[in-house]
Amino acid sequence: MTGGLALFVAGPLLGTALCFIVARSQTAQRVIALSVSGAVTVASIAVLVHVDTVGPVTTSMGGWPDAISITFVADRLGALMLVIGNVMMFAVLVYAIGQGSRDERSPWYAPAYLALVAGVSGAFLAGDLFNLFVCFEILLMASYVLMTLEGSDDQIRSGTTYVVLNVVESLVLVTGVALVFATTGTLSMAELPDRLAALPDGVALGLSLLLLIAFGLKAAVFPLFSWLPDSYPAAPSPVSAVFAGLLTKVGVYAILRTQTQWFPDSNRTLLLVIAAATMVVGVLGAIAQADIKRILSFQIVSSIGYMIAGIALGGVAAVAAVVFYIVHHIPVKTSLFLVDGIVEQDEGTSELSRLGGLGRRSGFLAVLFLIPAFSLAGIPPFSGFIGKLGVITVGLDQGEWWIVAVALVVSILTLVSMMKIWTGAFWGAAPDNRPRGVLRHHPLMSTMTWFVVALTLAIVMFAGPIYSFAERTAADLAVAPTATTTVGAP
Amino acid sequence: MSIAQAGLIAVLFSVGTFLVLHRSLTRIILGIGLLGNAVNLLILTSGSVPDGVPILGTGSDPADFTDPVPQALVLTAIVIGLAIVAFLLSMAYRSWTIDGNDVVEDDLSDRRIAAEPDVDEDFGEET
Amino acid sequence: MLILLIVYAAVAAVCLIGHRRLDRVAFPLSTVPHIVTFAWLISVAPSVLDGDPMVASIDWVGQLGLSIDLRLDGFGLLMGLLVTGVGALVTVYSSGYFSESYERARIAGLLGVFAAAMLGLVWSDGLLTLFVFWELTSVASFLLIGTDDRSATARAAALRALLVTGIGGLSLLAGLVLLGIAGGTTTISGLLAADPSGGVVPAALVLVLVGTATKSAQFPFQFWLPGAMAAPTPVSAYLHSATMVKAGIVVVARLAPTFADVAVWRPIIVVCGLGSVLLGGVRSMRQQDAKLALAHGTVSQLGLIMILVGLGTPATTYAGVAVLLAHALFKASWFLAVGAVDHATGTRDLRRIRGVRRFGVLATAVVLAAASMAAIPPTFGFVTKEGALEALIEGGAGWPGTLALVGVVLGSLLTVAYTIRLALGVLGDGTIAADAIDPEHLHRPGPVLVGPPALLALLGLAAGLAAGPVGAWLARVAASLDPASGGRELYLWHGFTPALGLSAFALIGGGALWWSTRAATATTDAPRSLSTIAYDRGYEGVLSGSRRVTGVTQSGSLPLYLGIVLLSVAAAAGAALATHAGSFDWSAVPLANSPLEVVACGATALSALAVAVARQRFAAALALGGSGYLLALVFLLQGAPDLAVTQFLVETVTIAVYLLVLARLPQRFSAAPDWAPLGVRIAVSVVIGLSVAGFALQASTARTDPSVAEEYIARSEPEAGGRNVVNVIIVDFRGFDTMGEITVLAIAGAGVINLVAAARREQRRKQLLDGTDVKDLSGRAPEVWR
Amino acid sequence: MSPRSATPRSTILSLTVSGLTPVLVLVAVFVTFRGHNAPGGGFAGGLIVGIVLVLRYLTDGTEAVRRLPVDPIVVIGAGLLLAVATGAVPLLFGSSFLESAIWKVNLPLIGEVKIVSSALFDLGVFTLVAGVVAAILVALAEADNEARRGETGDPEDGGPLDADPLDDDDRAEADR
Repeated sequence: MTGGLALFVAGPLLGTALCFIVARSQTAQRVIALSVSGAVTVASIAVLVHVDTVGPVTTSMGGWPDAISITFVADRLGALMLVIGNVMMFAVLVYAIGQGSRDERSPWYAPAYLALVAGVSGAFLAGDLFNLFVCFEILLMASYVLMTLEGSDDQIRSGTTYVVLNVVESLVLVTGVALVFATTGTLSMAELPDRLAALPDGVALGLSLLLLIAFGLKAAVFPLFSWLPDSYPAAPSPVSAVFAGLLTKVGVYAILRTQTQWFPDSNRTLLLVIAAATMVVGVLGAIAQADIKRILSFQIVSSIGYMIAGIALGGVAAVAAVVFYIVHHIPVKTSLFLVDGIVEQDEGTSELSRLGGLGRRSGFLAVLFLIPAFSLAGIPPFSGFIGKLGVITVGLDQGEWWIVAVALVVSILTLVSMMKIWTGAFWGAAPDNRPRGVLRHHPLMSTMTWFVVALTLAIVMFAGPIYSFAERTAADLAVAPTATTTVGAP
Repeated sequence: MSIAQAGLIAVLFSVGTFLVLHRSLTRIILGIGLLGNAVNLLILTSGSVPDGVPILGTGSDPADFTDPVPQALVLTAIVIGLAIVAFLLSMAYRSWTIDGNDVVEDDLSDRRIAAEPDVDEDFGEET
Repeated sequence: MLILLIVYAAVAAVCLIGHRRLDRVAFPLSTVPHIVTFAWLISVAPSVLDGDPMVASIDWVGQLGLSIDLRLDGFGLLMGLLVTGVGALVTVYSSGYFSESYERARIAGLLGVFAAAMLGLVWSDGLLTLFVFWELTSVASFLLIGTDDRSATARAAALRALLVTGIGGLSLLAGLVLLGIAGGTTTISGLLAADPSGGVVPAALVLVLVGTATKSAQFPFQFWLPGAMAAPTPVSAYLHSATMVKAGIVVVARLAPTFADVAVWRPIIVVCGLGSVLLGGVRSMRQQDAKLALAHGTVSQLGLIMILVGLGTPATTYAGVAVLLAHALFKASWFLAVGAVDHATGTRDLRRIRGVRRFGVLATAVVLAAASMAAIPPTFGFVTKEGALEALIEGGAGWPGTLALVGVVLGSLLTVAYTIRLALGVLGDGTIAADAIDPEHLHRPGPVLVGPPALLALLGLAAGLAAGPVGAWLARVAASLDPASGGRELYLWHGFTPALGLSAFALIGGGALWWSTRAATATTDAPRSLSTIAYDRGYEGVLSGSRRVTGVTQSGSLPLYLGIVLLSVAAAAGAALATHAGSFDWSAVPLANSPLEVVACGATALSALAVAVARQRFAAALALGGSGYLLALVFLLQGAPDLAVTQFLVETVTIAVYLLVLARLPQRFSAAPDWAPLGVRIAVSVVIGLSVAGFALQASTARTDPSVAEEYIARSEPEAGGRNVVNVIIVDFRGFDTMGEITVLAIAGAGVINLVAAARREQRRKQLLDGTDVKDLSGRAPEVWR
Repeated sequence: MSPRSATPRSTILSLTVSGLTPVLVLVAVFVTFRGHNAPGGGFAGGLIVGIVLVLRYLTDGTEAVRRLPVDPIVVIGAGLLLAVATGAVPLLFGSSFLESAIWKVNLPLIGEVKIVSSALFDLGVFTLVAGVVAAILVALAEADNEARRGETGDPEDGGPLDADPLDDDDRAEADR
């Protein structure tokens, strides 16, 4: 197991290299992509089991001592994110093959997708701050290419916003990383908590805020979120599904690590305000839209607010709720975008004014939409309810009434926005009189959507064990990763 | 970091920011190039002080080496910067082939909503 | 118990999945779980009523106090019998009601889901279990109201019901969580035993009451219920009269005996309850649609029940349970009868219905149900109304109780009036509308449509006649809510009491009211209620408000987004500078490391400025390149020859790419409106540049620990075999970074190729469109593409 | 500076550049391997090859880069493969990812030479960087060609990067 973690990045990168070499054969690319992604997914599950039963795994690149080498660390949080991320990316990969859109048939789809897999996996495992930045760059560059794969007018316009803002984010991030090194002399994330704690207040504050801006932009928090709803809808559905489910969570993951472990208790009020604003602005944006993808994109922003609220509240209980919320939100959001992909495949649009009556035509699709939609709105017994309950219970426990009130109001507004899709696309009559039969789509698409929705239901079924896992994860985070640390539970 | 270097960082950052806040994609890319240079300089100068070149066997004492780590980081950052600029330039090129310029326009849906806040085209169904 | 719920869910799932294939058998199939459960409830009734509740529990998320805790006590038994009994009748009725044009399997499945959720709700003991089932019933109700989804009215009504009950649900959730925290428990029984007080309890109770008021359609949230009548009639009969709307009452009934004495409780109950009683009664008088009139009547009746169970004295609790049963019997009967009438005549408009009298059984059912609703002896409605008045007269609830008594009498009077109007409208032939239906062309409703309402109406009569035994049985039920309610009785006749006087007054007054208003109420439709208007305004406000807010927050303008991000950075750096300014030692910072450095830095800066002022693309690109080359010099001075070499080479390649791309673009920059005046843009840029550089300067002096580089230098040659430490770091110590970095480069290369190719593809497409010779386009014949 | 305006080309310059090409590539390889002990390295080496290609492009026009002996995309893939594989091979022997090995080899005439496995990694970097620059140039050259073809109506077969020719969707779209 010692060297194994590197393969979560190296494996997909080997696949990327091979995909370049066989760029002319789409079949070969598909085989490579599927086998690599599948293998990595299976391996990630093995890592998760190992980490939970035996303990964290650390891999040092090059066999150098931990302090001077780049390390990959799989603790519970990292391993958990690794598993969910890879499962989602595999499911979407299969779905995209079923969809067979022009994007997926591009010779650059497979290599970029595998690079995305590598980048996401690396970001969850990185134990070195600069390496985290590099992994971010891999996943970002892959996402730029995926986002503009077709090179259409829409994609270029939205893609420009996406690329330019994320490039600026990268610059902010690398500035933050550089200054962390300048002040502490190390990049090892295991050593950082102690060394950062020794810094003068002003410097530590500046560093924490710089990292918060960089990761916050990635996670799309207020006021740095605006790029997301403008750019995701232009990407092809499978691409936006994976972006929506995963990429923002990479940012949330980084915020979770940095704010709880490196700068504990320092930005509570700021984070709470950001969380509330993110929730509200996101959900209002969702209500204002008239296109499925745009509604869903704004909804991402709103959900991020919940997670930030949990991070801000702090403490094991709140962080456990956040971890659970992330776990639930990734498949839920992904499945909603996959449903949208099926709709678009058949109808050629995701604008509500040009949709209607889908519920009568496909009861299955209606169920596939309703389950994650109610889940997102936090309607019990679906998974979103449990995460929401966790956050508001902590909020009430800590006496932060206003954030709980905001969270509750936002969840009803979430319901409004999701029902806007439901009443607009699934209910009612179709606006034109084209012949209507069964919804046309590739069986792989519905199969994978079922798979992801089933996953969210499994989260409901096994919420107890998952929640206790989340609590163990939160407890790990509360105690900084080095054994020598003196930082106690916040 | 000396005052001179800090001043250069400030200039590069300011000019880069100024350029980035334009609507012409080419200007934005130029700005990103300058910002990238500024950040590279920042990485190098904030993490090390000028001293012996960190190459063994060239005469200077290893104890007097300037810190090689920021140099390695900047090397990586430079390459990533090259990749990003190349990609952005191809976007500018593509943008030009679409509509004959490289102006980054505002998002249309957003503008529509901002322009007509009271009109909701397909959800005004009320009894 | 759990098994039964699972059976329900399984049957519902079968119906939903089987869909078209099960269309014919769906309703008969879904009757089965109702009957089984009903029988099981009867069989366990004796032991449960003896005060031996059955419990079942599954742990779900124990950490949050979230588990499925069920507890079947007397009250749960009564509600369970109602849910399953009425449920069985409604499904039987439905199999005759729904024609093939409905998606019967879907409706049956949803009804099954609802029934399971409702049973879970009435049996739940866990605070959160209650909420889970509560929301499930809302969802099922939403989907059922929207059965006719092609009607905009139905969609809006469904959404309204969902949102109103959803808002209430969240309020309930907050209240329950707070109560759970206050009582240190996760179950209702535990909470009642703990009886927490003070602190957050009043606030929590208000939140709970808001929740119950929305669900049970209580003033001021009553307005969603009439809209819900867009649902098919059997659904309305089941959800919106007999069962779901009782959910709020269930919660109030369980909490009232313990919490009624908290100061906020009774005033809220009485104000909401009386508001509903009177408003519902008045509005019912103005409806021309029989179903809508019934719906408003339901609001009114629910208000009465809410008051009774909410006052929380042993007497009112007992009376409340009794009225609840009576109401379920006669109101479900009424709804089903109206459905049958609708089926027979094709209309529910009271002004148009004629000829129902010829269907004897149906007419009898209507009369019996009406009698029970208007509390005419000897029906069960009368018996329970008497009991309610008795209990209110008995007092014990302070001024709210007295107020309630007055209101209830007035409400009864209204009830009598609208019942007469409704019954005559359905049965009578005194129609005045020009488009009244022709009594000769009626479809005779089959036994499946007539049987269930008749049976329910008969039960209402029988229970009235058997007031003694039924009353005694109900006392055992009520004892599970409040032990002091046990042992109470119901009487068909108990002498000339004040209650009897009030009943008589209500009957006579109601009759008079109907007589005096019969002309007015026969013509005009009721206007929208204030609450409806408020809701609509609010809803529209949310829609337009969200567009306004989004118009501001989501400008769609890249420069603005970038400005926000960069200003945030400046704010972060500025905050750090401000915090740290006092302790920063400026003397530790050298002006420059060498004179040459000043020159190099200055030249680089000038070249950078040239980029900003350049008007032509080429000039700007060259100036950028110049700045980059000069920066290489700065790197060299810092002791970084590797960097200098790389920077030099990268800059060269970059310029080449720039020039190759720019060669295609127009020479000058495209003109576009700026987002702000030049001065502002410069000021913003300078602020950002200064703050970042200032913070970097500060941070560069804050090193606390030695750099990791010492290790690298020491190990470079002996262990990694290289003398150039920087190179050893990038290919060995930190080779993993380099691997990532070249990946970025490779993918970027792919992206460039792709975008350039996309431009070419488009060019070819254009050529195709222009009719350029297709065959020669890529040297292949067109057939190859097929 | 525009490549389009580079015709007619200066023959002398063209000959000089094409004659120097092998030399410059050798220099690039040297810079790559020297990097472990002195300034340089795979990245710098790869860029030098790239600059050589740029020069060829400027002097000889698009033909020079369109007639490359190998598909640059394959070169990119090979470079990445080499770099990652160098890292992964030690795993097979139970060592860590990217763990380097040092072999000392006695070569006749030259004497003892130290071969470091990380040099292979650097070679991968070199290959990839050269490939990327080449690929970008080829793509732009193709576009250039296409534009000219559009002007003159001179049909020509797709170049080495024509991995995604016009597909059915494009055709359908054009038919609309």
